[in-house]
Amino acid sequence: MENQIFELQYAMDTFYFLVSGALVMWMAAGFAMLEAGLVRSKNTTEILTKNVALYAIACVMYMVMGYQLMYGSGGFLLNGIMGGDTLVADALKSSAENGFNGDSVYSGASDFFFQVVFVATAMSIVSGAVAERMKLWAFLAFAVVMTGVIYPLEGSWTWGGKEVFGLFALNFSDFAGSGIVHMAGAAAALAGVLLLGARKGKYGKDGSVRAIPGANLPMATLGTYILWMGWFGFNGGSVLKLGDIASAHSVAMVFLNTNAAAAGGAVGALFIARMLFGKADLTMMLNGALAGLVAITAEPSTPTPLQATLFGMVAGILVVFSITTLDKMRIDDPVGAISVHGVVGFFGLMLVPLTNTGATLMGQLVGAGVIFGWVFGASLVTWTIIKMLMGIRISEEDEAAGADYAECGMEAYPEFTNTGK
Amino acid sequence: MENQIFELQYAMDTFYFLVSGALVMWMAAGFAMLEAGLVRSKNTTEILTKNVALYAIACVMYMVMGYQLMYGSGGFLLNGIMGGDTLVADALKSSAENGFNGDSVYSGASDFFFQVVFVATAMSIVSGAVAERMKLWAFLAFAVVMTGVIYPLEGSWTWGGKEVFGLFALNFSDFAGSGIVHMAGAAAALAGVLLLGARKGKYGKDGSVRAIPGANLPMATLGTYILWMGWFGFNGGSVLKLGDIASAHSVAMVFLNTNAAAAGGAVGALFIARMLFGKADLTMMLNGALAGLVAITAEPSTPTPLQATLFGMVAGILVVFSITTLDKMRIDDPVGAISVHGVVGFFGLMLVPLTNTGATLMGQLVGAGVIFGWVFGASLVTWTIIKMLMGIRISEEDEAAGADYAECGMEAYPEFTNTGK
Amino acid sequence: MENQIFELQYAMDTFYFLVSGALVMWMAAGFAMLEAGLVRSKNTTEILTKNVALYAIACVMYMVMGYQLMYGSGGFLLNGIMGGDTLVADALKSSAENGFNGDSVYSGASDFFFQVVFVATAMSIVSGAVAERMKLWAFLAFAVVMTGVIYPLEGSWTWGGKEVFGLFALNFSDFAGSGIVHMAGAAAALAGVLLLGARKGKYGKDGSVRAIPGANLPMATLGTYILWMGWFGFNGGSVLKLGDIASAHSVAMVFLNTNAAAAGGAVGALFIARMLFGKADLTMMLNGALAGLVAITAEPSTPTPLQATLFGMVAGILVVFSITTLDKMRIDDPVGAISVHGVVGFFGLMLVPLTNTGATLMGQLVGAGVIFGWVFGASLVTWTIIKMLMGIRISEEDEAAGADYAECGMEAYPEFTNTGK
Amino acid sequence: MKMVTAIIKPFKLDDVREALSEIGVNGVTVTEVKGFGRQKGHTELYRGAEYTIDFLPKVKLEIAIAADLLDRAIEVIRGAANSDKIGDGKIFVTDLEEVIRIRTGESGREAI
Amino acid sequence: MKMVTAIIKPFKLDDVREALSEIGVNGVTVTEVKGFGRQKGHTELYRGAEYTIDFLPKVKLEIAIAADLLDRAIEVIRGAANSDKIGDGKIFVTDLEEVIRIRTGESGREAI
Amino acid sequence: MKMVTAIIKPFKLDDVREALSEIGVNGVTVTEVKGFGRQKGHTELYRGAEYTIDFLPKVKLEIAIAADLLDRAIEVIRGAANSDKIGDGKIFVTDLEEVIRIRTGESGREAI
Ligand SMILES: Nc1ncnc2c1ncn2[C@@H]1O[C@H](COP(=O)(O)OP(=O)(O)O)[C@@H](O)[C@H]1O
Ligand SMILES: Nc1ncnc2c1ncn2[C@@H]1O[C@H](COP(=O)(O)OP(=O)(O)O)[C@@H](O)[C@H]1O
Ligand SMILES: Nc1ncnc2c1ncn2[C@@H]1O[C@H](COP(=O)(O)OP(=O)(O)O)[C@@H](O)[C@H]1O
Repeated sequence: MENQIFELQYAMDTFYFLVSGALVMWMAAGFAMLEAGLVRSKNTTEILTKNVALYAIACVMYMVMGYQLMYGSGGFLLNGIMGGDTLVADALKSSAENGFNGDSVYSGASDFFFQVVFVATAMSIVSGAVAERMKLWAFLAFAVVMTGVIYPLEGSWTWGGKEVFGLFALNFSDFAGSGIVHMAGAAAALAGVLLLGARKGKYGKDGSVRAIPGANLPMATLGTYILWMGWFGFNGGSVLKLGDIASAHSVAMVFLNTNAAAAGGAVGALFIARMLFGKADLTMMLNGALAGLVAITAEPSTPTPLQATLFGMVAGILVVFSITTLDKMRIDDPVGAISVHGVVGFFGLMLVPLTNTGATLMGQLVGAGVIFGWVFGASLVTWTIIKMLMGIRISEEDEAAGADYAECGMEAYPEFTNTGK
Repeated sequence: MENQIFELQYAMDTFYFLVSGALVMWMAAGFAMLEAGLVRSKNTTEILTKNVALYAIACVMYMVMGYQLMYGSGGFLLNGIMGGDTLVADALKSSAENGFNGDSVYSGASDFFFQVVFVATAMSIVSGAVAERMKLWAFLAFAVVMTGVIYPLEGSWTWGGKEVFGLFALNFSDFAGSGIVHMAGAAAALAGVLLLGARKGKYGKDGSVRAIPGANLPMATLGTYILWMGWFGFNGGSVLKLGDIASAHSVAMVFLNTNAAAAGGAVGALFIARMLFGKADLTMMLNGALAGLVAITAEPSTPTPLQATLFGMVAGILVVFSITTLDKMRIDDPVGAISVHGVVGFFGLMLVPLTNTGATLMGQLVGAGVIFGWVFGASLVTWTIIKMLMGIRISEEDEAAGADYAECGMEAYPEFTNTGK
Repeated sequence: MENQIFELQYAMDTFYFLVSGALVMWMAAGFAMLEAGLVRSKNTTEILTKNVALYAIACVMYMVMGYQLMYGSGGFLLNGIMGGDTLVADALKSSAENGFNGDSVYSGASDFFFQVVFVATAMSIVSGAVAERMKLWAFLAFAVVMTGVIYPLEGSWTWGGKEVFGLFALNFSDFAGSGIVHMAGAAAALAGVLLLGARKGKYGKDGSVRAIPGANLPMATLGTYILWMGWFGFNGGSVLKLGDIASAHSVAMVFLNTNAAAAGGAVGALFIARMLFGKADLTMMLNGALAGLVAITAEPSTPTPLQATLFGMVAGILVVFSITTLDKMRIDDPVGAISVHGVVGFFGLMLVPLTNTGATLMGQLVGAGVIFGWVFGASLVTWTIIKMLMGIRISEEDEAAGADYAECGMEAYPEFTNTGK
Repeated sequence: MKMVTAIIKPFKLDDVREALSEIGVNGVTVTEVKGFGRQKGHTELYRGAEYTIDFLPKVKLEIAIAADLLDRAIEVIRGAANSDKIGDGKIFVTDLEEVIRIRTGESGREAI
Repeated sequence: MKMVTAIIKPFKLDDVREALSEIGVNGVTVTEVKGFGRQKGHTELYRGAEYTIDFLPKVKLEIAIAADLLDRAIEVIRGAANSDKIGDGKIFVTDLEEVIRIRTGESGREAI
Repeated sequence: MKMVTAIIKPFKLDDVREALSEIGVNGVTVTEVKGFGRQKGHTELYRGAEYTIDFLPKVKLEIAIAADLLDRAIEVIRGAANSDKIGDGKIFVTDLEEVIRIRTGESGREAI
């Protein structure tokens, strides 16, 4: 009968991972819609293509090598994930040895499924920042390296528990990846943006910053809702265990705080934008909600709901200032990805010691530094090599005509815009 | 070992709440897309802004005071929700005292998460009805009062089990909230609409009713699908327990009947609109599906699937007549929210005694009357105060130019419509 | 205590079905968005109407008779599904007799809910292939027959375990329905398309094939993401049991492989389209991802992740060739449904023996033949009768003006396209 | 015959059309245009960046008309389109040499 | 030189363009317009409320042409655009004083 | 007075408008049009099928102008719109008999 209980626990925790993973996969759709809504219509097909393709590439590369590099389990090509005939016996035996004490038990396949969607998230962050001017195939080449090597190595030093290049262990707490996933994605994006330059017409010669409005705000809003929903899987699944009272309660707190932080972020951004610009800026509020989510991700289980709301609110305010500041620095990020995931990701890491006594500010700073340094540096090298091999920026003419025409030969909205037929 | 079983049950029921809550949160996206699709393009950014903001405000206000007012647990600012060190011991102890008889056990945090998304649902109903002419900030001010006080008090008399103003107890059955959530939202909306008046151009001086077509029907359809899906969480989660055979079966019946009623509603509205207007009216069919969902919400567990389908069908027919009747009364509701949630919400309450012997028609009438009376009255007062303080209606000029321009300074589809650049 | 464990298992497996079913229901939204994005704007309202209505009709017809025909349980009008007072006792008794050996146990209502959404999937496939020219009411009449009789009978011979017309038993393995659902839907679609003919202007007199671009590619992309997500329920739920280690691991493998095949399909189609057409064809990549999903559906639990990825990749390549070949044969399928679900569905069936030793190529061929023969034949007869009774194709004038105007009297995007006001 | 081209504010379209009907002008061709003139656009903030609307939405009416109706037509257009605000628009008059009705082949005044 | 302006039904656009090509007219500028004329719009029901379509979608072709080609051009436009139904449209002819090709600066017939 | 109608490439619009401002022309009406001319469209593949773009997006500027400004206006339009590529567009000049400002009723040069 003990075995039966154990079997149920195994099933429950596996299912919990799978449901969480499906929600994180759903975030891929969120990024795609958000980005498709915030670019101009002439670059929409291309950004959609990038998003679907990067997710597919992430899944392939993480299976081929990423998971093995990061966790040292599963094997290259995932050849060790199947379990085989002795699966049940093995699981019961190791559990019996542990005295059925309720350790985390679940299918390795569900773990892979949950982890692979995180890689895709990191990569999705990049596509938004380099939108409207980066070559499609150059971007996909970068995706191969990022999801196959850069992210898995960084992940191995943190969640994978390995030493940084065999030198030192990071003493650093990042619950669901404010730094490991979000800031990492933003670091890769920043490297790309610095090499790419701004979109034509974004900055006037006189130093003015020109708006380039997104073509479809309902789409962008939908994307934000999708991300908000998917984030319950992202953070909720990161408790890594459901099947006992303490874990289940922790998962519940994570859901509650994740939602609270997003709400706080939306409110914060709405009000600060109202004060700064005199109007309710929908796109800033969307960024604010996402900022709240990113900020809480480093530690969603220990704050009180009030703290979570306030952390989110500050993040929502911070992101507005970050976006306008980056613009003043002429770092052109059409969707605000570097601010939302990078600046606020860092902020989230720094918040951890406030509610989690196991973390120190110094540990967090070192961890953040290592992640940023490695991902930014490795990405810069990778982008540079790609630039030398095939170029990373579309021609000025193609940029004027739109990446859709040049890269995909296909319009996103052929009947809604005036393009000749 | 009993403890282990109990831990699993706790985990399972908590997870069930969280998954249900995430689905209800998703309904917020459904309302946003439905409303964004049914308004004109010049009011789209504003309705999106309202939807995201009202959800965020609902989360904040319900945490600050709503949950405590409604259920008297959790405390103001949710300071009692964390559980703390003795969480596991407490849960096991109280469960042992009950003889492990399988009472509902789950994390309080998951309960809050599930409840908070209901508040947002009620408030989402309002935004659709007052669309295209209400001031953004006046609406948000109302949202604060509605989600902080009006809804929680009403909820405390019903689901919260408290007496109405300490006077009398309601003997009234509303499983998942046809009345408590949907009709309540519609009552608040109706009060607002009466004070606001109709959109300019909606009604001719000669008594004619003019159509103002929605700008994006695929978006509206998507919103309906999202609501349909989210409703499985709304009704399914309202069984409040999953972890035994009877409860699990009940949850399954609820899913089945919820789906059946929506299908019935769509079919009913499709055919009646065909008969009345000679064409297949997509927007009416969408309202019909939602009407089916609202009607079954008061009691989705006791009807047979055939009954559920028929109840839905009648609701789908009813909603078409309600929409055209309200138009004749010059009550202008751009998305049909008052009909779908108010008229059909009431209808749903009246259906309960047909299949649930525990409910009486009189009890249902009294309950419906109290809910409607309180929410409508309190809302009317609130709207009136807001009107006096800051006005609730945008200027005629802004209405002509669109709320997007006036309130948000931002177009939803800048490249698809002819607005100057 | 054994009973308590059993109750938990029952609850868990029921919940697993319900979550899976909700995800499959969500696929209905995916089909609607995919099709709405790939047709011209003047046919968008109509295709949305068809999609919502066919789902509703499928739910009604499967309740009335389909489930009983297919599985011989539940009864006509589902009158046997409620369980009643002895539900718990019965379940515990039969489980005790089985020695609590962990057989599949769950609420019959959850099974119905999971099955009914499959019928709707099969029917959704049809709507895409006949889009932009088929009469709305003729289509809905077909939906009644397809979901009430044609699909249930075919399902009864396979998943229902009955003999084909009482003649012979199929020895054939189709895990989640590459053939039983997808190829069946495509067979019905093909019969309709052959009777309907191509859209006006699709094929030049000189044999040239003309493109008719879809109006809203973000919508089509969203639809694909929704389908991808929903497919986790489609395949994952088809393990039919979660609550023990072996089953849970199997469910996890199914999630993993389903995702891997979709990723492989997207990559395969992206690259082959690049080679053939010189550009990244987004719509082909979307079809490729779906092809990967359809291909793995016949057996997602036994392949290794690498095999799943490769199967998907081949399917993604195959679907591109199939789409262009069908065009050469002047079989006009606006969304590629016949290729994605029919050709690749067949391919998926043929893959089963490669990894599942229980299946033989011959058995798969016979099964595929029976399914295709029956569904195609019965559909052809049904379409022909409908054609005689009411016609199946809209008039040439209506086709030019758009089905939206003729059938629904309502535009999908009244403000984005130039149609007079 | 004359071709009268009027650039007006979009929300005046129905009024102008009705006013023209009343004097017997029943044919109009309408185009959505963007106008640049004395009425200046405005600067908006979007994500904190400036967003200048230089061009304002206007509607262009083209009306083929018999020469003797010209003055009356100009008068009613002005009457209906005037809101006494900058940007109300212009009326341009050019000579129209010939009009042909495609369906019947009629030409000249008959065809208008 | 003459400027020929034809208002036609949208689905006739390709036919007209091809017919013009055949007589050597290779330049056309096309605008989507809304037409109001004898061909009446219709009333629809949307959610039970009335919805009047006053304006019908039309396409406007502007064709600069040498004077001697005028009659031929009018003829082929009529031939291709005629469907014998009300609303087939009109052809307007005005005098064109000058044409300049932006790229080369050529003017007059050369520039057409 | 003259009516100058220029068909140009869309991305030149801002340059042309600014150039016109510099010579004191402050009123322009702009229409999005589709052009067919020597500059040929292209054939695309969409899902393996051909997709011909016959018409290219152009922008039409209509500028009412005093006769004495005509040459100068043509010159600056050519200067700003010229990219030395086929398809740069045309300038058409027609006679403008009358201009009326709707708001004030001014007419002639005053009204431009
Ligand atoms: N010289 C011109 N040529 C062509 N169109 C003009 C000219 N001047 C003005 N317009 C058109 O008329 C509209 C109104 O002109 P504007 O100068 O803003 O105000 P007003 O009509 O009161 O003088 C402009 O938006 C433009 O479309
Ligand atoms: N007087 C007019 N001035 C400008 N355009 C006109 C005029 N009369 C008709 N049109 C245009 O021609 C189109 C067709 O005209 P209509 O009167 O409907 O039919 P018909 O061409 O058969 O006479 C109208 O939709 C409108 O665009
Ligand atoms: N005869 C014409 N009548 C009207 N518009 C014309 C004519 N010829 C050309 N156009 C317009 O001018 C644009 C440019 O002409 P095109 O022949 O392509 O190149 P170019 O201006 O270099 O001669 C065309 O797209 C069309 O809009």
